[in-house]
Amino acid sequence: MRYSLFSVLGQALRGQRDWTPQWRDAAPKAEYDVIIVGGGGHGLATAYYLAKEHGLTNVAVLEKSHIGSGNVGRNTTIVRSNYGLPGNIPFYEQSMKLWEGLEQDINYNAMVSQRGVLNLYHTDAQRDSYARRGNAMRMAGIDSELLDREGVRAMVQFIDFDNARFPVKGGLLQRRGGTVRHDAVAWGYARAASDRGVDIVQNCAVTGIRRENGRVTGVETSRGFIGAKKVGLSVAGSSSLLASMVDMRLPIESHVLQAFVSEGVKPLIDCVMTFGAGHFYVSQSDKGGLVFGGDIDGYNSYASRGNLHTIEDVMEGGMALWPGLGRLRLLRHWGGIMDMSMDGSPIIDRTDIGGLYLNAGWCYGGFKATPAAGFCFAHTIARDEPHPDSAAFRLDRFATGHVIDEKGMGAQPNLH
Amino acid sequence: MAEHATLWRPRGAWDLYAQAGRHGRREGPAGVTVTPREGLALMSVTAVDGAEDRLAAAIRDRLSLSLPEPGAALFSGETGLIWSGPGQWLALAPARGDLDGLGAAVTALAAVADQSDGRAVLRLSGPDARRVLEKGVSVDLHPRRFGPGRTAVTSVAHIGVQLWQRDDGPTYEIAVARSFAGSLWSWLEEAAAEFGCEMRAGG
Amino acid sequence: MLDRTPDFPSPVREVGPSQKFRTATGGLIDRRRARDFTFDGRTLTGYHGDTLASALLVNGVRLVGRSFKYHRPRGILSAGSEEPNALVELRSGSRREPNTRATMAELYEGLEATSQNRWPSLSMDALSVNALLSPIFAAGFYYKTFMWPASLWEKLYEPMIRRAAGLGRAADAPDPDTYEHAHAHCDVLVIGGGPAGLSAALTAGRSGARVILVDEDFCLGGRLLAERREIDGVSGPEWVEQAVAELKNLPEVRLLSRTTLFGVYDHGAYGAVERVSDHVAVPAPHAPRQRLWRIVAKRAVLAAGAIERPHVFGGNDRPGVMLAGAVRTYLNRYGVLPGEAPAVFTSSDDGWRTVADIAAAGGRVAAVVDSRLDVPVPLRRMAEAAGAQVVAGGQVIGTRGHLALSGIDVRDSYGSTLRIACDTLAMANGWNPVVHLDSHLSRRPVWDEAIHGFVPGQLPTGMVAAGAASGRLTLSDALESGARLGAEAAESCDFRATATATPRTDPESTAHTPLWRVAKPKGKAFVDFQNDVAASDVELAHREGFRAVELLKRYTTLGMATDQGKTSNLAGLSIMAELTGQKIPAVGTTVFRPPFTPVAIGAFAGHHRGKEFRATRHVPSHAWCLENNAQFLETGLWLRPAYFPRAGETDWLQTVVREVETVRGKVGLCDVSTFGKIDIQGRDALAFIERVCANPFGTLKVGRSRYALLLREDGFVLDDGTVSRLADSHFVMTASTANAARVMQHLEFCRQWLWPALDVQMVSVSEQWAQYAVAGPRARDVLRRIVDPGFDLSNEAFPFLGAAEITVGGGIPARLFRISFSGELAYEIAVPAGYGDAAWRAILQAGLPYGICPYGAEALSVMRIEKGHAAGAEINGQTTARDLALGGMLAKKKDYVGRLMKERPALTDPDRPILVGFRPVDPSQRLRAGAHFLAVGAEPSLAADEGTMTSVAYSPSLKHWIGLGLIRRGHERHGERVRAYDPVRGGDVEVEIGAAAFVDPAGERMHG
Amino acid sequence: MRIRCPYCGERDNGEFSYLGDAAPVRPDGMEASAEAMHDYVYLRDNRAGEIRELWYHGAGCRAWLVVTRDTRTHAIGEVAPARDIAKARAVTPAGSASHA
Repeated sequence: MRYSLFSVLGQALRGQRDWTPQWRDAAPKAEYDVIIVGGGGHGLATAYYLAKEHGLTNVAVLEKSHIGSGNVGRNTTIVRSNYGLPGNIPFYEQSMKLWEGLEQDINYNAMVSQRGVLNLYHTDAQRDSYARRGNAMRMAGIDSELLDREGVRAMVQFIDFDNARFPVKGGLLQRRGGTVRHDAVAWGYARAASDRGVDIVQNCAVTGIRRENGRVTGVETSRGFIGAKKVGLSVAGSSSLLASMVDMRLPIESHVLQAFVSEGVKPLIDCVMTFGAGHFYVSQSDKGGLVFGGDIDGYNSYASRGNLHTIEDVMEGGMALWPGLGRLRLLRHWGGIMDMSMDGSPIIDRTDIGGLYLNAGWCYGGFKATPAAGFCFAHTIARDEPHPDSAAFRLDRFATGHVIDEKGMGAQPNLH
Repeated sequence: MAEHATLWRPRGAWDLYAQAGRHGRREGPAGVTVTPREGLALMSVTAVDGAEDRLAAAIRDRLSLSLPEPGAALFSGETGLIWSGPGQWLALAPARGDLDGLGAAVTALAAVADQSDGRAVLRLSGPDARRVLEKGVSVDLHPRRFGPGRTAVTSVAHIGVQLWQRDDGPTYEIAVARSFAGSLWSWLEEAAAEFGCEMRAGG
Repeated sequence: MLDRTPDFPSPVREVGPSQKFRTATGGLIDRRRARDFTFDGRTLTGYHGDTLASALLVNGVRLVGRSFKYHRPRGILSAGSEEPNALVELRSGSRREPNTRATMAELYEGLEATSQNRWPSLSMDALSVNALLSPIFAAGFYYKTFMWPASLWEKLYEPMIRRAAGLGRAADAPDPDTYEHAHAHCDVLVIGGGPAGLSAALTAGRSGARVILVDEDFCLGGRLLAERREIDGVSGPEWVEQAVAELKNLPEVRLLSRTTLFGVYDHGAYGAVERVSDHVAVPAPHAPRQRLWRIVAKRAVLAAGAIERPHVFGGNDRPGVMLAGAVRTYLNRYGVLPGEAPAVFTSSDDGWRTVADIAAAGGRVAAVVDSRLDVPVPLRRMAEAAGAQVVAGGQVIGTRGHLALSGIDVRDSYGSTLRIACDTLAMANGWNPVVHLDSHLSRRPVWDEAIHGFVPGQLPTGMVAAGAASGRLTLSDALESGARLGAEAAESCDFRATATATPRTDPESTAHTPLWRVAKPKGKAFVDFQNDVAASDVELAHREGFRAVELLKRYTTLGMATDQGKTSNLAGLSIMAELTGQKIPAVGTTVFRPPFTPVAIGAFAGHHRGKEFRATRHVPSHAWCLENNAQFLETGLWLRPAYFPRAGETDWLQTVVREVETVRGKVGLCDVSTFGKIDIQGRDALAFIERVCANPFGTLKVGRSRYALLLREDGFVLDDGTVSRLADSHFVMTASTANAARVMQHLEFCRQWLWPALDVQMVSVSEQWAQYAVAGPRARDVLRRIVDPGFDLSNEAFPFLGAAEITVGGGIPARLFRISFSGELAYEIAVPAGYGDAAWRAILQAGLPYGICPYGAEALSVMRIEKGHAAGAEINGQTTARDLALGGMLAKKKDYVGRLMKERPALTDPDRPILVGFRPVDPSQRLRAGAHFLAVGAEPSLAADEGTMTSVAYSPSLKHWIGLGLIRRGHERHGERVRAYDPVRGGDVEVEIGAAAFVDPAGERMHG
Repeated sequence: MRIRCPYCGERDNGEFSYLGDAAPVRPDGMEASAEAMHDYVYLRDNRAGEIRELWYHGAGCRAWLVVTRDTRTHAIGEVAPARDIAKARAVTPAGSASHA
């Protein structure tokens, strides 16, 4: 049923009786043109754009659990396109543009909220490197503003300007950045893809990838073999495990990143704000909880939980920046498994195996990329060539040296 | 040169931060007594691979101490040898210059480097000394696990420290890189406040 | 049993006013100490030992808050930390604590509480109109609407939703209280101080094991304080008192009450928060508000008890509807009568205890509704004796009243509806073991058919569960399992422990037939009270395909409120199980995340806030700098003097220009102690340095220094510094201030892991030496007055890049290096850091005749830019040696870290930006770092981007701004003009490319 | 997480910094190929299960350690000084060199 004022009010009067499942919980068919492994945000978006942009509807999304059970439902909901390197800039801006039209496109309110993303700086050197990034954005036609201290004060009066260990000197602001209701992205894409004929197959774990003559022919799953002409892997933290099924080693490590939410309170902060002298970033959800995060725990992990040391580090950053947080309470913290790549940037590419495609290496930034990752991955699969916006995200860039290292930390995933 | 001689006096590592006198709770006896240990001779001793036995002999000759095992600190009077890492020790003596010649005594057996000015050292004693340290030190300081003659390299309030226990009073000594002295003191002053803290003049 | 920690001074007052519902005697409150408090501005009185909740109830206050979505009136459901409804703002101003559970807030004199999420007042809440619109506001409603037109989301819909959402208001100023951390280690950690926990602590503690017992309550005893029970002939509270007294006498037992064990982490690490001062108005002097404990335990006994389940029926959220166990807690522990006409709705035998307790207190019971048809005859007789109407096989289907309960609608076993007047309804629907903590390490609980609930599954290593937390719900089981498991835990830590004989307890029944939800309720039947999730929302989620438990939770927000679903998760699961025709465990379990109950963010941060967020490192000249009005800047943790303004100087640039001119014309002194200094010794020290540095060192002689370039293994530049050879096998390497720790770690990696066979001894001596640059044409003259006689400072004896161990001040060991960052004749002199202050003053005094001035990091930076030296802005982890125009020094005949990877095609592409100098074509124009280069006349675009300006300075030597930057093929383009485009600061300056070295490119000065 | 440093005893993981999988061995010397170096620097097995990994006890004794840890459960097995393991590794080629 299409969502409209009419249908919503109508159902209110009818006790919400006529709503039907938002997506078909399909049983797998014997064969598909394309199988997307991974029913997270990226996988569902890929399926949607395969159907919408490329007319491919004989498509299945295979999910080992239920859709949206991975990072799309565990992140801190931030979207932005404030990158500084040419390999990243057009891709994330494409993503931002897709966010801006998403709800009308898929008829689902994912609460895309362009409340602004403010990166604070604390030294002259940091200001200049933010300016460098802001200028790169402006040259690509993306909004960005360099604020001085007074400019920041006008936006966020409550942070510590006066007694801080690292006083705030200003910030880089992208007003078009903001937040999106994360779960709704998965649900909305699932519904829209399902409406276009895509099979969404839950509780279907891929256990092997079958090849013949250097080409994929399908996947072994917990629900039997499923044939496919093309297979796209979109499994975030599990990428290396899937790749190992075809004897591929990836420039990726899986790390745990924790996220945090406070008890709900009346509106406190209107934008997304990042601390430039510690690991802390924060926004407030529509429900009133402060959603915040910091650095990854720093060690390889497939257990979606972290340890106390990192939690304290994040809270210290929070208190240093915003001393009024002291009496607010942490409600919940959890961990997700991040596919940390060797240069901190993602991979959307073909592989050496015919018909096998890879979408991975998103580090802790995959959520904001969801629409463009789906869009570009769908293009790569359908056309068998990279989309211009994701052309830099090649798997062979580590061999050629075309690394995209925004932080300049080198081949050390836990430092990105 | 003579007119300059008066200028060349060393400055205590704690001078700028820790004022002598009572800090925190004023009522009753102080729970913690803190004494800055100024003017110590400190030297790091790093063994040459395979020369540990000969180094131990040379050290025994020079300092009358054997080489402590990991986690141990041995003292003979006020002169000590404190394990500080695999194959590495911190030699300590009460006065600057006391360890002069140690390098020559262990030539080819160990690399030595003067650290007399690199570390700022405090002595902590009093009935609540352990409770104060437990606020910052994550190592178990219970007498069953840590006592006189034990040392730990660890951190307090994000500051790297080396800690060792002198007696079961208990008396502890804590060494911190000199540039961090001010920050360590501000942690200590806050942690000790509820017990009352007596800061002695340097010694 | 009341806490014996000193109460904050307050007057002892015998009797307060009102307290209408207080029992005549009994309870664990101190009737001699009255406590005045305010709720929504109204002054009320309770006693010491009350919670805010018991004090409100005793004064007849039922309506405490408004619900999250529908703003329905809500009261007090529970008597513990599971409370979903009675959340208040406690205290005010900078100490305001929103969402505080009234059930956990200890009453103190002057306590100030305010209801939240209502406007203009609690009883007249405008947004209660939402309740009328509830047919629209079903689960997931937001996802289907507010899309037309799209532009109105941020402007209208979202601000409206945000204002309505949230609960309390956060404090409006920085938190004035302090927090601290503490570490504790033990053999046995006991979580929970009820009968099981106390028994465990006793047996473990008696063995001599180190025991820590934590309990979130301010009194130990758990449900023994709340029930009328006997143990070995004494009352529950008396037994607790004896146990606590014994535990307090065991030297290795630490009791932490008011302490919530909030998280279980890997390998026996636990987080707990102690509310040190929350029971007083303001923390005592020198006391923190809260203390965060990091506990490391070899074994843990989880004795956290169980939480009672509500029934799901129409209007079950009406103020006055309470958990039966809570009703007994208020009655027995706090001496609070459950209204004037209480009724009981039970599905278990223990619900009937409520009737017995009310009767014992002299109260009357209006009715008992038991959903089971077969009610034991003695229970029925007991209730009838208390005046109760008994309805067996009945169900409460709806409630009456507006802001408080006035009656219930009961469907009896024949299907008829009865109306019963009552002002309290006690619900008893069985108990859920507290399985939260054991699921923090991703362990899933398992279904136990005997108690119709989840019990711990495989527990984290070293943890066992005792008593109700393990699903053993009787008191005798709690005492037995606690004592046994406490003893076993101690035994496994090598102590000899014995579990004593289990004490005798009065008989009890756990018979229970759960009633997951009432059929055909009248009105909304709530599952999750706080988030306003009703049974109908679970049905809708089912209808729309959100059937997996995580999807159900996220779509409806079930279990996501501040109580984390402690009273609601199982009810939600059971309804989904019914709808999908599955058994409850087949639907799944939600993973409980830490913390167990919400923890103040300030407690996690502890000492580390404000200026103490991170340590501050001071340079050896810091005291002098403070005395002389130095302005500082941050580099990592270091506070470095940036410049030294003099009287009459009005802006920083004026000062910096004067400092640079003094160095270039006379002599200056700069504290460069912040550089890392690594002492490297050993037979293979030189071989080691060759492998970690990209430039050759084979020819470095004793007494000489050389520039050192370190790469990462991926071929990019890691850092640069110098290596000086002090003796044949003794070197000292410097690293930049920002990278010192990382370089040390890297070198240790190379020494220990890559090339362990090399004979190298390495130690940081960064802190041992104060190191000062003495730079300028008169530097040698100044140093002649500092260096002890006998050392020849002449250019011939100690040329550029010389290094020597010398003495100063009459025998103080020192090191002298002839290295120059400024491009002038310069030395760096290192003295033991204790003499750093003295040396600084001595050099300034010695330099007086030559016009010396101290200069800071800003002037140092200006001079290095004038000289074209790369620093942090250029060595940013994205640049290669070739990019920095240092390609020529790369060694060709040795292996070193980064050798191979730097040759990758993209890294040797001649089109890569390379370091050159820039000057404004119009010399009056200012340059800014961060600007991008564009061809003159080009439209700004990514494709047109040719590189970036990395560092800029006003050059006092050239009298205009200069810059360093990386631009494509820059070395081939000297003389060419490009734009330095800086739209974020409105800059667009035409600049000319030139050599990076602006001053003395031949380096004659520093060699002089 | 608690890591048993063979020198310092059990410490909180906050005292350590992490490098990653200890399996890749640096291709040393002038003969090493760029391809082998690429694999060493960039490619990882990233196994879900027990792996041997490098940790640095930076806030303690400054020893590099090889920690055997399960990436699914965080359970830690053996912890050994990296230098000892590296020396044993170095002995293998040296052993063959002893014939020369």
